[in-house]
Amino acid sequence: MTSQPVHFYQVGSFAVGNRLLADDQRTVQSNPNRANSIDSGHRACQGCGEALGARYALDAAMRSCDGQIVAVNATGCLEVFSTPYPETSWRIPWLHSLFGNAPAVATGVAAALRVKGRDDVRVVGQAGDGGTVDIGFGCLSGMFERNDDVLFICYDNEGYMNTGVQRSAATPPAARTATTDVVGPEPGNVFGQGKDLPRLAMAHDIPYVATATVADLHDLERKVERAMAMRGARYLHVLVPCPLGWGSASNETILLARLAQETGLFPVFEAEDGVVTNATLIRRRVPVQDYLARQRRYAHLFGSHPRPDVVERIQAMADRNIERYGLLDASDQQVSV
Amino acid sequence: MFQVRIHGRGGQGVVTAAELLAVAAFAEGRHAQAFPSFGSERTGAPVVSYCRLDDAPIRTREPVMEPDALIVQDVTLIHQVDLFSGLSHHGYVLINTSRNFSELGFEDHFREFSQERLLTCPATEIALEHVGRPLPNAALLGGFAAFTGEITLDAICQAIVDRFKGAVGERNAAAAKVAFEFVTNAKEEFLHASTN
Amino acid sequence: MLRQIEGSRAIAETVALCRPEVVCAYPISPQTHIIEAIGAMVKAGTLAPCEFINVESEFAAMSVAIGASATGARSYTATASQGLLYMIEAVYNAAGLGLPIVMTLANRAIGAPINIWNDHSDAMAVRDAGWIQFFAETNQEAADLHVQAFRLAEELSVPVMVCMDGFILTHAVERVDILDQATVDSLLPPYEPRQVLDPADPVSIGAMVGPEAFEEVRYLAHLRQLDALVRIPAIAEQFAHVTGRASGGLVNSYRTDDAETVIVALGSVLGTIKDAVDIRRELGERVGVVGITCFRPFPAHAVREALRSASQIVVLEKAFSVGFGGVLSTDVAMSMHGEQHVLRSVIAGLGGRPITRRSLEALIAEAVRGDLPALTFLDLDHGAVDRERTRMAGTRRSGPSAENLLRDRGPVGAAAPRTES
Amino acid sequence: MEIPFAITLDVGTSRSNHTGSWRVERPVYVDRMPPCNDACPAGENIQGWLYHAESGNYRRAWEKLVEENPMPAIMGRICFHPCETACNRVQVDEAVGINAVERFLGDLAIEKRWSLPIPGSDTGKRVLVVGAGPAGLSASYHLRRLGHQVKLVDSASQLGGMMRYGIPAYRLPRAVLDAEIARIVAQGIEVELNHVVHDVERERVEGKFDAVFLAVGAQLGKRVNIPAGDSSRVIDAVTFLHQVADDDPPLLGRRVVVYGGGDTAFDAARTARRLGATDAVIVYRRNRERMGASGEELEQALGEGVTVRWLSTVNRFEGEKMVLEKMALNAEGFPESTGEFEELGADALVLALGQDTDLSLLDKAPGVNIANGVVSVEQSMMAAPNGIFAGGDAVPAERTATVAVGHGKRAAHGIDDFVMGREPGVKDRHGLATFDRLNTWYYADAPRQNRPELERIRRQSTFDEVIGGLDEDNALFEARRCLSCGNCFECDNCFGVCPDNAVRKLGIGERYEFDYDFCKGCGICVTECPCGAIEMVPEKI
Repeated sequence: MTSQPVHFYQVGSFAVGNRLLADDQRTVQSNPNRANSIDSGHRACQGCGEALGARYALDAAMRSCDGQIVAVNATGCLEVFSTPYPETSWRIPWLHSLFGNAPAVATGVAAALRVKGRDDVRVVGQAGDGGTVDIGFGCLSGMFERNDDVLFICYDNEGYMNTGVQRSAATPPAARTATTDVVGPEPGNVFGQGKDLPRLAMAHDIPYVATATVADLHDLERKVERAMAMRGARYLHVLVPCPLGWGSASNETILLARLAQETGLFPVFEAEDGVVTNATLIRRRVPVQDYLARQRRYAHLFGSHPRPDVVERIQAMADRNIERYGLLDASDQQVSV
Repeated sequence: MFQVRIHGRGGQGVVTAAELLAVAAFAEGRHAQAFPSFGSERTGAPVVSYCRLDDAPIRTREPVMEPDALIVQDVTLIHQVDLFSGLSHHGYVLINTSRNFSELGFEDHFREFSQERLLTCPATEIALEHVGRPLPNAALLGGFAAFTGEITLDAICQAIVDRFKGAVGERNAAAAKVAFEFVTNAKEEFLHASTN
Repeated sequence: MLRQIEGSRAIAETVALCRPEVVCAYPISPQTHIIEAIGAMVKAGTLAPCEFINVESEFAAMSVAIGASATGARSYTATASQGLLYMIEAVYNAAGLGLPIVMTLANRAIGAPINIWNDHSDAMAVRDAGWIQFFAETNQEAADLHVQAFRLAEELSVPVMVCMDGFILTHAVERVDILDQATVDSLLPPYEPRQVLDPADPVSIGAMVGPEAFEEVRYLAHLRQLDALVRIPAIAEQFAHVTGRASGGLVNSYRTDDAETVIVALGSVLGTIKDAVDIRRELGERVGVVGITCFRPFPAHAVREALRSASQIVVLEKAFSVGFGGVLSTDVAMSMHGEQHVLRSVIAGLGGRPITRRSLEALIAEAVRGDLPALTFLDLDHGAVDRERTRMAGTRRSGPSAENLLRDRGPVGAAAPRTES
Repeated sequence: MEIPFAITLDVGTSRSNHTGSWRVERPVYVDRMPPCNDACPAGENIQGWLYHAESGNYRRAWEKLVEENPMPAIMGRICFHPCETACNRVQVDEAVGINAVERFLGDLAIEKRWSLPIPGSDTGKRVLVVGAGPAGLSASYHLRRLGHQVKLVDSASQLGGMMRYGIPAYRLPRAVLDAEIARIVAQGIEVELNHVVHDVERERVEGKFDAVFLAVGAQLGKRVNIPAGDSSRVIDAVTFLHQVADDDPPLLGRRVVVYGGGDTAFDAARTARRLGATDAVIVYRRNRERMGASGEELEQALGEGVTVRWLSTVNRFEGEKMVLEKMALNAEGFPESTGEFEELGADALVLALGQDTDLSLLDKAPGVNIANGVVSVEQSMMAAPNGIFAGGDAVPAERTATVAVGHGKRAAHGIDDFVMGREPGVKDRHGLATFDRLNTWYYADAPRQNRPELERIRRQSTFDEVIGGLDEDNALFEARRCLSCGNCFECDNCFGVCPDNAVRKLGIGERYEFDYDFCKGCGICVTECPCGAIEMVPEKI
């Protein structure tokens, strides 16, 4: 083994911080003076992936534009748990209008800033998967199509968690929700439906589309930074596990996000001008059942009446993603660090 | 108040005709009100427009129910639309056609009407010759000026050239003038014939 | 400058004089000419700085306006009918957030059956949304109201809707005096927002407010609307002072001084009613007209004062609450509570049905005779209705009523209006 | 700005909502015993010194290292590194090369002439250390650090004990040995060589020592009764290696048989090769799996041309003929005779069958308990209540230099307590940082950097050092492979992954603290802590 250049430190590139890195190479989250765009005291559930994802993304955005940010928020968990009168958790200018219109409101904010010559102030729109792939999709597509100068972030927890865990177009097959009960020959959500929003976003040929998870902060922050370095419509789709809706342990939020990626079920990639430019390789591939079995929403696939056939279909989805995005490095299983 | 109703089809400039007439009247210091009654906004669909001319402010917003003058840009509408509804026996009727009333088979219907207020004018032919397109509205306005005396040819022509810049305006104004001459001649012929 | 101009064009030019910074547009008849004209001005650079945004729906249009307004930009949009309903969630939201957006509503019926022509169903559908709603009688007034609307909206942080009858006004070419820039500037100072999204002074706008404060929030909105009842006449007065022209205000009375029967209405139909009233006056009937310019907030006091001397009030409206009757009538009745009046509702002009002077004359005559029932539908074709009801009683699968009625009637188009016999 | 009532809110006001009340469990930071430290016989804080080496602060790393063990350059060569066997990283890829980094630091210290810490202020207490091997040197060093006066005596002519007389120079170059010993002696130790202690009690009393540490080692090679002809050359390995170390190697001939299976047997065989033996054959009665020496040593020996006869015993040695008996392992794994014999040509037989300790110097010492040829000691290494302590090969334990170093340290502290009249302190030992507590996802993939080996040809004829050192890049890389099992190394994960911002970062070296006003007790920080330094404990409700 020839010696390789030393550019990893103790825990390599994956932990939040690294005492051995120069300040400007550290994550935003490792900085004690980070913006904490969403502050303590919010009413998110224990182990909320969305609260975490929002802080990750917004703090990174804040750093990349020197704190000159306005955020627009769709209705949903994030909105409800962050701003119940008389308290708000936001430390940034923040506007909530409706469930389905956040992309358009963000367009309006961007237009107002442009007309006032405030090019230094950047606009971030954010919504859950319901507000993005379902009710907000019309406005989002319009915003994309006009290439408005908005970074739109979807915090995808794969369902309508705010209203009590109902199915959205981002709910994966076989998952139990309050509206996809575990009855009938195809228990849980059905196969073959739903929307792959990152690909729909790419179809608009917008400058930047990326996916990320709360399990890989470095990747997420890098993507936010990349997006913030561009103008026009940009889309970031962040997987944020929901302990409530997924029936998972509150401490496993990040673990599940990681497994979603490492199984291939949630491909992590980025695309510019409609073309995939980079996919994050799977480091330690795991079979989907390792991911599924940790979540009560899939409990019906295991237990006393196991459904290996369904697990196999889900595995096939993961395999398809792996093939589509080239998530395994064939020549070298090692990931560059 | 002098009320005009213009019938035609989408694409024939029916609405524009009413507007031009209103603008021309405004230029002459009169009050005017032009407005359309649309069907679906498609080429070929029947369209009606209205124009009221008055020396006092116009308050009413009802459609022109009892026109003092009727301009028919497309006589084939007779099969679809009650073209002559509300028209008094003293009303003006100006029809865009190269035929006359009897050739159109309208003689019986207008037997009780003031015959000197019934005229046809080959506006489409004039338009084709002077504008190059089958848009009869400008020519008919020229004819209307000569026919009713409610507006001057100059005002019509000015409204046309203001609305349509350059050669298009000039050509339409020319068509209006030709139609004005045509109608003036037709009126004289009628007078000549009736005095004989 | 006095011009013979299409109503939509007059609105577009007046709005441009108000220096809007963000204009969002989604086309719907009969609003299109307004936004087309503004779009052309922005593109040509004659209206600048201004962002003109072609959105993908009315919902987005109002949403863009919300975002822009919350960021401190003077924001404008226009819509009609289905478009207003499609954006209704955002319409409520704009008012709830206290954003001074100005919107032109080119009044149009609401389907089904789909109908592009004028009535007031759209405006009535959002009367409780928290917007100030003006109704213009003429294009002159419509244009003037837009200047006053921006002024009022920004003073009070309340959105304002200027309603003008679709086609009847928007597409009518008539005499309008378009103000000059200096005059508009003197009436409309730059927008100073009450709240704004600013990284230098961050706030969270749009909090979730529970039972502990929601009623207070709503009540405060109500108080702002009551403030508007004071500010609207004041602004109209200032407007008159600067321009020499009376426009806007709360209500307008016509020949009501000795009137026993007073007709109350909104919008452009007031002109036709006035013509009819003049004719009936010549026949010795003591009739008058009260036009309501400001429908929301409802100027109950002004209405009461205007109608005090009348013994019979006939509310003629282009909308109605199916299953009950007049919408405006209800408000007028509330305003007249405790007074001894005969109140009659007349529903007219739905879906663009022409309201003719002749029909109005007949209506007045009937009212003066005391023969008018509590609720009347002007020029309703009872025969057609009866035939359809017979059909429905006769066969279960009678088909769609609208199409049945059309078939009964034979071919129609934008033909000559029928003269009612 | 004057914001509208209720709908618009001032930023950050949610901090008045103390969500900590939701919690049923609370995270707490813990320190746990890393397996390397746990396994180190010398009690080194391996993780502690690796921590400094990771940032390239080798001086600080070395200083941290020599707090426990003053001979890193030596240990970095001869230690059989149980730390690496215990290392959790084995379960990720390969163990961290602790031994190699230790050597790198030790060599660097010699090169840079770094000094050991200044001895403690004088307590006026005197301690006699008998035996200058790893245990005696270690004890002397620690006693000096504790401020005691030390007299170190040894029967040999040079310091080092078995490190000098038992371990061949190709494994431990003498320059390295001398340098590290000299550095210890320079701490102010009175040395007396060629001094044989016959009666320790007498020397203690006469020398007015407050305590004595016996570290006499196991210098006597064990002998077994093998029929041998008069002309047959038979020598025990201890003597053989000692003579080689004294530069006076015995003549063994071309064909040397070494009997035994421990490290010493291999040392002897490999030494014989270097002295010119063409055949160096190890005869061992068990098989490879049951061999005492390390696999590493076997591989190196085989690489140098040493051969091994497994499952064989020396039956007799007559002239140039050696008769071996084949053995078989029984069900319990013990070798049993098979009655099958074979012959082997041999010029000499070296016996490497273990060593005994000469404890005659304790004959007159009161209160000392000797069993099975070694001195019984307490936890503090005390052998007798009058202040006699013992350690190294002379007490019951594994006989390695590293163990001896550990004994020396422990005895020094025991002696310190004794001479200062303190009750021996009881040290709390943290729970072990086991692999299952780690979240290894956060550690970058990083293959182990191995040390270079000397070319084979030079290994067969010279006593040049076989195993080279790591260069700085590799040593740094290797240090950074440490997972810091069980102890916070300030990776900021807890600070970053908390959805409630309920972790406060206290600054470099100060670690973190939980803000229990807001911590909802989700436990993500515990799951995502790479090194397992947080755990959840139930709230008292």
